Amino acid sequence: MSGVAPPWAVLLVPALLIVLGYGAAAGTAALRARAAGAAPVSGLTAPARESARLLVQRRRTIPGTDTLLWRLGGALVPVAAVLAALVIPLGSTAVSDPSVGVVWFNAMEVVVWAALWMLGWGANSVWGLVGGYRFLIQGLSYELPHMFALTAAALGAGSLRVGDVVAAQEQVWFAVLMPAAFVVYLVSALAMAFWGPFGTPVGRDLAGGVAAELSGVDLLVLRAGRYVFLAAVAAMAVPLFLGGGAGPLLPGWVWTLVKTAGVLALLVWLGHRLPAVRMDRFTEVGWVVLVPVTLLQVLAVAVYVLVR
Amino acid sequence: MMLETYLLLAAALFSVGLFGALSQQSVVMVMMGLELMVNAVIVAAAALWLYTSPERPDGQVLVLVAVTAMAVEMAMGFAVTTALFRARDVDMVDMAADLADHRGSGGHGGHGGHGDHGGHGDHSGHGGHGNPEHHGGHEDHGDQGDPEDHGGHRGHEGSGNHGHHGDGGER
Amino acid sequence: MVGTVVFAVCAVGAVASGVAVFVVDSMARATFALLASFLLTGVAILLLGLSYLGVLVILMMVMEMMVMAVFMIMYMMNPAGLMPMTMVHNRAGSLAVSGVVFLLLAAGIVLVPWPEREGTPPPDPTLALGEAIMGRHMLVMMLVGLVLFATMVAATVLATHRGRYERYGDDLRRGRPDDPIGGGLDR
Amino acid sequence: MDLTGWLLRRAVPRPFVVTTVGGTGARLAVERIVRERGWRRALSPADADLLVVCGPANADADEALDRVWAQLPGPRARARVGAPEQARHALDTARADLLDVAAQRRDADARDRSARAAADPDEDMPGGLPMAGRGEDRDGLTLDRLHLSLGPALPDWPAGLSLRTVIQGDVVQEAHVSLVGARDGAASFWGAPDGDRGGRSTAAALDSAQRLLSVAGWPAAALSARRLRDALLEPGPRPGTGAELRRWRHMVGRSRLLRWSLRGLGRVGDGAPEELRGDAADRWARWLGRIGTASDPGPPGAAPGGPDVARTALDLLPDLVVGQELASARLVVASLDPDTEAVGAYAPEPGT
Repeated sequence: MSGVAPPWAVLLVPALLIVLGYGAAAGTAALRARAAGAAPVSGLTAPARESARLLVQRRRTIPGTDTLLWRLGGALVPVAAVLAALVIPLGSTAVSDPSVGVVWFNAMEVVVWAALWMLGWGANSVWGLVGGYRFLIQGLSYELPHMFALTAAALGAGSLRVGDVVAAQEQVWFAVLMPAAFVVYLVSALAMAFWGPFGTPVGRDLAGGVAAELSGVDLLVLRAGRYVFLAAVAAMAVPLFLGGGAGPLLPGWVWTLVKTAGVLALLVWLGHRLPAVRMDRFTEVGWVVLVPVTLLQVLAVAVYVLVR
Repeated sequence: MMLETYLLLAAALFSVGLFGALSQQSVVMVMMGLELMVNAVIVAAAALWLYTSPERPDGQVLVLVAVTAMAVEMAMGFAVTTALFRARDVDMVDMAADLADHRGSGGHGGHGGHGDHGGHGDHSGHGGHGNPEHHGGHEDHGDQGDPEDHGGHRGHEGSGNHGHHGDGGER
Repeated sequence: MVGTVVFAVCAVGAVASGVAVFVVDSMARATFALLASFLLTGVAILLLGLSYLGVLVILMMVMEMMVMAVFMIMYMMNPAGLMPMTMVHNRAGSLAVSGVVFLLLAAGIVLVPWPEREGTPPPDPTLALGEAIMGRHMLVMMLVGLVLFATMVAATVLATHRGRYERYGDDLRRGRPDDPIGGGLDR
Repeated sequence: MDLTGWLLRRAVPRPFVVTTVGGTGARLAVERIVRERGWRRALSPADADLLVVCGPANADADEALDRVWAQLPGPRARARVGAPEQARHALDTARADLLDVAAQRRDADARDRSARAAADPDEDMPGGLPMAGRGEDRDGLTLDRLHLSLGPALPDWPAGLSLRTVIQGDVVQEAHVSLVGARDGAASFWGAPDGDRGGRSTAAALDSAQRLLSVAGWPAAALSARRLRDALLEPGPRPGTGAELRRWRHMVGRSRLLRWSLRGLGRVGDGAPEELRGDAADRWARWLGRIGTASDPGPPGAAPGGPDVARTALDLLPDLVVGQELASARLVVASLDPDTEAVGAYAPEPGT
């Protein structure tokens, strides 16, 4: 089922992620333009024009910054996204399909914790520091349910290899088989990309949070990195829960892209329709509701695997 | 030959960790030293497993146990630090030595531990320019710094430095 | 050979960043130096073919170090290292002890005649590990689970100064807990 | 060709909009133009390239604004909009300044030179910053305390309000309220006589609602609220606005997530004026009610609270935010939304 792509495909991954991320940014801008009473079409060029502005803007030097950690933190976000995406198969081939692909994805996605905290700390500003703390508590709230959701998918396939997870969904998609895990995955996807309702680490009430002191290219890298990361977590939902490249008529890689775009559109729409979730309230929900729900989901999947 | 190299790496990590655990005064830094030592155990166990008896899974199980030990060590370490800090305002191993009952307990608690050492540097920074200048605050609000703040020199952490902030963009 | 080069870089980098932990002034940088050391040893473990354990080390250490960073900031004086200072005691003695330990270990490593490898590595070490802890070594898994659970409870008890009597009143009759900041479920 | 100029011309400017006391009318005009041109308001000075000051000048506010100005990274331009009519021209001029590449280069060089000249290492205060002290906190850990001044130049914040806080982590431990640049005898924009079919009262509620929605992290709904507010303030007939208003109200009123976020925040007792009673969710529901009654062409809604309500809100504010996290504190302020223009010169009661 799964194969390994030629080496040049390593370059294809960031390119695809950037295209998908640009699409998400443009979609967000289009929804915004509609809410403002303008033509949604104007949203299509908005991310490019915003990038132009940030490219011209000067970087800032602030007294007392930890420049090393500050700059490193910003760069880590897109890097983590690309590394995480290496195990996602496009159709039936992935750049790499290690035997522990699911764990690899999880490990790379956690790197964003470090990235955001470095950004918030390095800028030497209260807003940034509070934003960094917020993302840590957000991480501690979503991470366990997220891990159990991944576990459920891996358990259903009996393997941590992403290719095997796709292969196990030939009969029925895991989104149907384990709906709770799928929903929790989508929630944690929003949370780990600190996007939409989980965007408080860079929230308006903190004057931009970890991004409060960023300008110019640094800000561009963070903003673009966030969309790229959102695209990567949306893409991972496809092999885990939506049958990978399986589908009629079209070739597998087209189906993967179509499904990814669909998940991404759903996430963008959710970000448009929901207010921010306050972390001091969500933490309790994460631990008291989501963890038991995902545990029960894992139990149900285990029973299903046994009786199948 | 690879086995020896891996074991040398483990020995080096272990020694560095040992140095940290022995020489550092802060509880948290001591824990960092301990973690490095456990890390060395992980490397050694993994290498020994692969190069001596890869058919038996014991090496891997040992690594798993070491990883668990690391997690447990950290969780308990921070819990103890928090409890100590709350009860005694102490975060240095020397100051907690009176737990062993051969030193008087006076003199160590209180704010001394922190005050002696030049304060929590960065925080100040955070307070310092996070905002006042940022979103336009008042320069003078430091003067209401509370009397509990030890050492007057940190009385007004939040105020200073409006002028510097942001005036130096670079190309 | 690529593997050897990668290992050499990782090994030197891991030790160097391990040293950096105790050299840099800034607590934030010390934490991230430690993280770098763990990540590089994680890669070294990956090179051994132990993919699950290697990735597990990377995953766990990132999370653990981020938690550690928070405690560093909370409890350390001068966390950003803006004011040069030292917080060590008995530096020379520690250096001597650890140096001697390293020499002893190194001598042992070089001199001990290590046994020849018996057998070949399993095709999937992750599977071997899983079968071991769910089969012959299940006792280990159960103990690990129990210890982790006990740790969670004990650490929480040690770290908090509020119990259920503070939250629900002396007779535990309060419907909603009296917390400084309530959770999202009012319980 | 000149790449910088080419990029600049394609870039959409991002204004950092600051309102001084007495500048509500100007702010509404600026926000309207910003929205119609598809610009977005900046979250922080670092993100902005235009500093737009709405309202009359006063010495206290100008000092704060100069500091904000120093934080714009550049290219940068500055605009002051004293009255609503000036908004369009002021923004056009500022945009033209922004596109003047030669002038921007001169500005950048001058700043670099003065930054180099000002650099003086200080042994006692790294980076020129004083150190943090410590204080009691609610968890008994005696952690570092930071001084953070919220306002007056903060997005989605009442004009001229300055909330000086002491925080530990992100928990507010102390708070003091003052008004920057407020003076007696200034007229409140929203308190002005309502000649046009209750539109102004609804618009006032919508303005408060959009601010709360922005702070609560729902930018899309806030943007729609601003659009509807602008439509209601237009003098002529406004076809279709009523239906849209009902749709908007239905959407935000249904959001359980928002009510869940607001519940229990900033609880005000029954002794206070009716507009302020209850928690943030109650106040939010009251605004929605006011918008709801006015969206039908019926009798004009009740006028928004006068000077007494705003003054009471300012008096209550410190007690309501102490012990809360920053996010909650900002929601509390937004849910009270004191009309600072109505208050006049304000000095907190002695002893608080």
